[in-house]
Amino acid sequence: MDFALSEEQEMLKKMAREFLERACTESLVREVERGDKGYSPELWRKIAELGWTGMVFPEKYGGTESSLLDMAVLYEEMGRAMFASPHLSTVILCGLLILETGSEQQKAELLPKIAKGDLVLALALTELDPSWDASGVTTRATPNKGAYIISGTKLFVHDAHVADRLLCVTRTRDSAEPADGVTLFLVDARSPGLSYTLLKTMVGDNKQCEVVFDKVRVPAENMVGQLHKGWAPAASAIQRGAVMLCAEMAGAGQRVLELTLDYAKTRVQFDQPIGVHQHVQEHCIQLLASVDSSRWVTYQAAWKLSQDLPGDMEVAMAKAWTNEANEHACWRAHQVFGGVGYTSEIGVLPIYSRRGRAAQSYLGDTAYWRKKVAGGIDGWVLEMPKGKPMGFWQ
Amino acid sequence: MDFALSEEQEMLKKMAREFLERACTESLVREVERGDKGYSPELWRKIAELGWTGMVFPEKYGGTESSLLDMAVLYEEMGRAMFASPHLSTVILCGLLILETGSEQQKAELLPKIAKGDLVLALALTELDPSWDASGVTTRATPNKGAYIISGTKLFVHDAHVADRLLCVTRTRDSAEPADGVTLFLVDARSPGLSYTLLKTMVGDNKQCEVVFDKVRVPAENMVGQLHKGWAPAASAIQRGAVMLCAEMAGAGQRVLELTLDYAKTRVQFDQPIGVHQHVQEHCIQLLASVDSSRWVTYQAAWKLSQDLPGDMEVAMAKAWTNEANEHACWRAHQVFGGVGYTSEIGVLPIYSRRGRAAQSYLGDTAYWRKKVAGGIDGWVLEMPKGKPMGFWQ
Amino acid sequence: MNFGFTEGQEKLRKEVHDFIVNELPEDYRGVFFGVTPHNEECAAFSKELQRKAGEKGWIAAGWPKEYGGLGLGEMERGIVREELGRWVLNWPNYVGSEIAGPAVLMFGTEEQKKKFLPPVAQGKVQWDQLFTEPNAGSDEANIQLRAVADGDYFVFNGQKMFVGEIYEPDYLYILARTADTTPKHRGLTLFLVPANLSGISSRPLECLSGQTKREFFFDDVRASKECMIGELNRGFYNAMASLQLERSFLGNPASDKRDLEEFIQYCKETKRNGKPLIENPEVRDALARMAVEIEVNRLASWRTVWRVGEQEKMGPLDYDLSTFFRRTFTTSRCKAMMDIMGLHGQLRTGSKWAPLAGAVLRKWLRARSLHAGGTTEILKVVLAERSLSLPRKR
Amino acid sequence: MNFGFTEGQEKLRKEVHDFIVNELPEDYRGVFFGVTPHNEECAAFSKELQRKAGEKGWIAAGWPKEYGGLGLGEMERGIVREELGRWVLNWPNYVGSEIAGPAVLMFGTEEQKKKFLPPVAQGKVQWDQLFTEPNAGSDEANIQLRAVADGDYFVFNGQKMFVGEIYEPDYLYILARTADTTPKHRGLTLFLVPANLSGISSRPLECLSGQTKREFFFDDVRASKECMIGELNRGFYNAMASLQLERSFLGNPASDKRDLEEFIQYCKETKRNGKPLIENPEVRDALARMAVEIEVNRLASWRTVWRVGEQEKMGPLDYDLSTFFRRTFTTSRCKAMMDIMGLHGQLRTGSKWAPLAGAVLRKWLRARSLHAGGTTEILKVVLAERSLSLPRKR
Repeated sequence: MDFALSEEQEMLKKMAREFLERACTESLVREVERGDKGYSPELWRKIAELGWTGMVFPEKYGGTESSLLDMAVLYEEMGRAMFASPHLSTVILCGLLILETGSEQQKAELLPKIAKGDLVLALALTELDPSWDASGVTTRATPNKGAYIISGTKLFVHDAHVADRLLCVTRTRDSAEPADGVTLFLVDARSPGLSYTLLKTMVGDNKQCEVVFDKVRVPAENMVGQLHKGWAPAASAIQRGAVMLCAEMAGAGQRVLELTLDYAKTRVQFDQPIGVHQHVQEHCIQLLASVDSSRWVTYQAAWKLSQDLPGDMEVAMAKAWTNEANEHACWRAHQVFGGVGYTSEIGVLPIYSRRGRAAQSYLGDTAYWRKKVAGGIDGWVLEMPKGKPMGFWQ
Repeated sequence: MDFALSEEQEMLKKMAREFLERACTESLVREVERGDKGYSPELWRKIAELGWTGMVFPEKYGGTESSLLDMAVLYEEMGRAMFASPHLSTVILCGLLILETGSEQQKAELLPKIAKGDLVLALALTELDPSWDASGVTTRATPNKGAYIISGTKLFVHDAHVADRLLCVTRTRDSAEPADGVTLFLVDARSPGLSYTLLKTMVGDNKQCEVVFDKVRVPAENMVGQLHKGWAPAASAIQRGAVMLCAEMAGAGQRVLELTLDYAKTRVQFDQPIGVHQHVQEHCIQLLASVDSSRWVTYQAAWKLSQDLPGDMEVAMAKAWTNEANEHACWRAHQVFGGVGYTSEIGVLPIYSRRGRAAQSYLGDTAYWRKKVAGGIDGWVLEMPKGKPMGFWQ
Repeated sequence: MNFGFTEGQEKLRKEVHDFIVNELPEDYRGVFFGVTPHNEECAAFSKELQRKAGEKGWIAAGWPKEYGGLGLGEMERGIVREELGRWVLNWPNYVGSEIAGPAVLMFGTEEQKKKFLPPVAQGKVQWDQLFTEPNAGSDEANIQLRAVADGDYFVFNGQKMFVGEIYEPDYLYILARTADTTPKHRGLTLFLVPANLSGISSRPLECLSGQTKREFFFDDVRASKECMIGELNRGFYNAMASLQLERSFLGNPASDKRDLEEFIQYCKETKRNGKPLIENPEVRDALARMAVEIEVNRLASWRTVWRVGEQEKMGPLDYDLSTFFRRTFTTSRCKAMMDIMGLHGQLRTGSKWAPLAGAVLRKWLRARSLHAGGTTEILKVVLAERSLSLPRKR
Repeated sequence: MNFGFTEGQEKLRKEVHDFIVNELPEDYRGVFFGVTPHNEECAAFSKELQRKAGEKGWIAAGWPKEYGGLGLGEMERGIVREELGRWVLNWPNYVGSEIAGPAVLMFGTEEQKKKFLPPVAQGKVQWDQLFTEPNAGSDEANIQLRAVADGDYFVFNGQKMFVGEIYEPDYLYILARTADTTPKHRGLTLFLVPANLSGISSRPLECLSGQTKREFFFDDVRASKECMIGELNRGFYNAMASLQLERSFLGNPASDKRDLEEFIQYCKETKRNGKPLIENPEVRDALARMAVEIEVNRLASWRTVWRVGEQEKMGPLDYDLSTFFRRTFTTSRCKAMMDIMGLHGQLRTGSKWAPLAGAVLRKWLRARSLHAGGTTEILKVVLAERSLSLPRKR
């Protein structure tokens, strides 16, 4: 057990903190929120130069083989800085999926571009009745003369409107087991038959789209992984993405805690800082507890995935817990800030609040992951001692 | 809307308060807890003399036609005083059921005896897989030569060991609709084939039994109400009993609130009464809120039943809410009392705590009644306005 | 006790109900109860509705007839407010009828009453409340906006914040500093000044929920001495005395119920994982919990209204839990609704996929700050010290 | 970061695990972790187990070898405690190994260490802690039991309360008043006196959960001056310094997990309404929530243990959330388990129908008072003031 970051991770954290504090200012965050893209292409270019878009890939694809744990460190800082970008979509969700499942040709073509910041990808997964399980995939891909024809509607697709390609999760076969018959395709974002509508959500950045596939033709070689066997890699991608969202929420929570403590210590009412009151202290303690606990469940999950250890339970617990902790943390902060925290123009709490809620529902909400935890529990076996019975309980 | 008790109710309350403070002392309560009966026969005799065992019946059966609302006033005081007796079993559950459903002969024979305090009844309803719905009734009553033979096991039967007769809920027919085929019988408590085992529960009073019916023969004229149609009256009895339990919990909660406030004001630590601290004040406020709200939902339900108005939803809400409020109130009190409230010998909080938990699970726990509320919600219809559309939402 | 209403009360309820049902547009949803999107058409409609209600006398139904009211009692006023709430409605000039008007009624001169009150009662004017300042939030006595007597005038200088949503108020209800005193409460005075005086400027403050609050600036604003309401330097006490009733607001549980009804309709119509949400046991349990909480709050609110009406007999209001319940329940209810909506919950008004036109999202955002009338923490201090007589820290 | 254990640590864990599995009786459940029923056979068994563990050196594994320990580090000690906790086990002489022993180690003379520590480490003695008094609960400094120097002796007079469950302690670890000072903390001293001195008497105090605490009376008890631990009048500070580690107790999440495992087994084996409890979606959700909370607390506890081990590098412990989590989660978990058990929940040990031999009921009763080591309110003050540096009220 070691709860400290490695020296390299500390450096990465420090570098990311300094860079984002300088580059991702509150005014930029607000500008991105108001804009159409959901991110700043200039900043995207800069983080690519810093290596953030490729570091998680092997060297031959332009990366440095950073671990998911390293990425969690980075995502904590991005969450803290309210940094919005297609990094999750491009690198974590699609990039790592391609690395894991794609053909050598796909990897060689796409990963270096991602690493250089030249390619934006989006994962087209959820639909009108959104689900993070295979049963939710109804968008059809039908074989047709060496190609596949995709038809269906995807909803809540992050970054689709700025993506170069979509990684589309389709159904190619009906079967009793929903995971059987799911296939992944890389779709050129400018393919005929594809249309995008930006969704009006509570968050200005992290843009999401409705994407309609109307008989979109995709060459068969654009299939990622095997026919009908696409769900397992998609599920792995969801896991990795969920852990990164946890790290983002934990980093955001840490900043919210700092802001709240600062306000509690400096805001004077009734001639004293409001932090002297136990009611306010209670809010601060709950905030600390929420934020601190989120970090450890998150890091444990990231560590498990980094080590290739079985981590289904740890990931499920991390997202289930961090979702709730994030909601709780933001609510506690709002109680301390009162009207001041409610005003969008003063301070950043409202931004954390809205972004937090969006992150909670993305890649599995609490109910979803808690069901996974319950599924894990089903397999628990009760070990019993072996000594001779003594009849304590008669 | 009128939240005040009537003059008569105020008198009843005052009288009950004074009597119980005098007669139902803490030492008597502890004695009853240690004893086998679960109540004090002397005190039972006295409350019969005061009319409490019959007042809810019509005059011709020895009562004064008090309403269920009046009884709620009385139960609040009984809860406050930690008074334990077979009143709920005898008068509210069985007595009123017989009044509502019994033959004239049954009423004329039994109700005056109940009113005089000469007869104790117990409701044998729940079984090994306990349920407050008709589906839980599997104990069989089979017709046999002008009689019925009852076989089965009843669990958690309050006061069975001291009852003169049991009102047994049996199944006489299997049918798709579980409520169809339930029949009620009055069974002499000394019938051959009947056996009792006292259950070891956390409450010393309000004794509960396992009652085994091993081919117990009951004359057909002991049937209460109609063959196969016994569930509706049983369900009404559960409703009435549930509301009385709510009143008991509300009264107990009121006393717990008073004790806690008193302790918070007088217990000095760090040279100040502990009640100066907002952490302690929070506990007290939550206590007030729990107790006060319990009273009004309870009285509303009792009022509905008293007025013969449809009250399914109000009863369900009252028990669902009061169960949780009682648990919460006792827990808050324990937080204020600390170690002192944990010691069974010092003060009465532990007694309220244990009795409260037992009352919460009796006659329908929170999950059960919340399901009833959800059932009520299914019938809600959304009324829409009739003016001309204006398109505010485009 | 009586949990019903008199025939006259039911008649009044039906009148108000029918009026609203017929006036409100079919496509209405939660108009201008602080959750309306900004929309001039909507604002104009609500003013017109207020004027029509003014003709009926329902705006200030409790005021004496000579000032435009109907002289109705507390219960009847409660019924009017409840019927408004049933449609998530409120009069735009809530400040006039519920906050400042009562202060004029209690402390104004006869001339002031005759001048100011009838237009309010007739629904012809809009008032705004200007109490809060950057350094006077929960600590209202810390007000620094100055009013200095100068001949026949008062001269105002300073700033006010978090002022409600009225676009073009006619009068401003101001608490201003008129003397430097210890304690600070003793140097404040109430004013009602025309909003169009020279030197008054304002700017909008965007809020988390998309609502707009305003900031007001006073730069040598001269207002005639007649604008002073009540005695000089008694403003804090008079404001408190006249505000008491705002704390219990029957409209809230009624509008909460309406929200719940709409949400239940949504759950009946919406399928998730191929099954209507309403059939999901966890959703059912959550809905039942909400229904119970709303009923608890309804009773607490009516209890307060009733108790206020009994003040002559029973002395000043002992406690009011309705605000406490509203804040507690609203937070958990909004969160639970957001959880049930999942990914769709983040969609806001204007999106074709937004559940209930984004109304729940707006409520959830609003619930981040339930502070109108003082923070929850201050409310708890009042409950602890005044209602429960707990000691104060030395 | 590393969330695993070294090979050596895993080996130690297995040794402890195997020892316990082989020693514990088959029909064991939660022996003597404060939830054991009173039972001499059980007490004798636990003492014998302690002695055997003492032979292995695991009782005080962290102490230097010369005093009977193994000189193990924080992490290894944590592993031993976790393995104990996995079986809901604790050594009877917890006071000796975890509370008083460390004080002797830190502040005792060399003679005292040599005399007192080895028997503790070998599991041969039982110590009791006597700190709390009727007027010194959370306000520990308010202690009034006096120790007056008289030649080579101290003479003790006064009373102690809420002393643990050891029937025949060998030594008593006492905090006593040796001077009247302001602040009160400056006049207290630590002692370790033989329990068999003349003038010491005790009587049992029955507790809510059926546990027994004891009250001790000192009537002119004379103890040799060598019984003083540490400096005169420094007792309060020394006790605090040596207690720090009790706050983080790795046994708790491990034993919580064992409880949950047993409860899950119960849910798999028990049918309600004809269906196994484990198939009820609401039960599944509740179990998943518990599993997540226990994991959160496990990580918080390990984080504290790790952080204590890093003190040389990183300075004193910054915060510890494990106690906070334990108290928060235990209350809700026990309530949820009781809710799931329904009517059966009230059955206690000895009833054939009692789920898990009444273990959950005992836990729930115990959870009414989670106060060992100071109330939760005090804990929060410490977190607010020390960990978060929030200001103190003037």
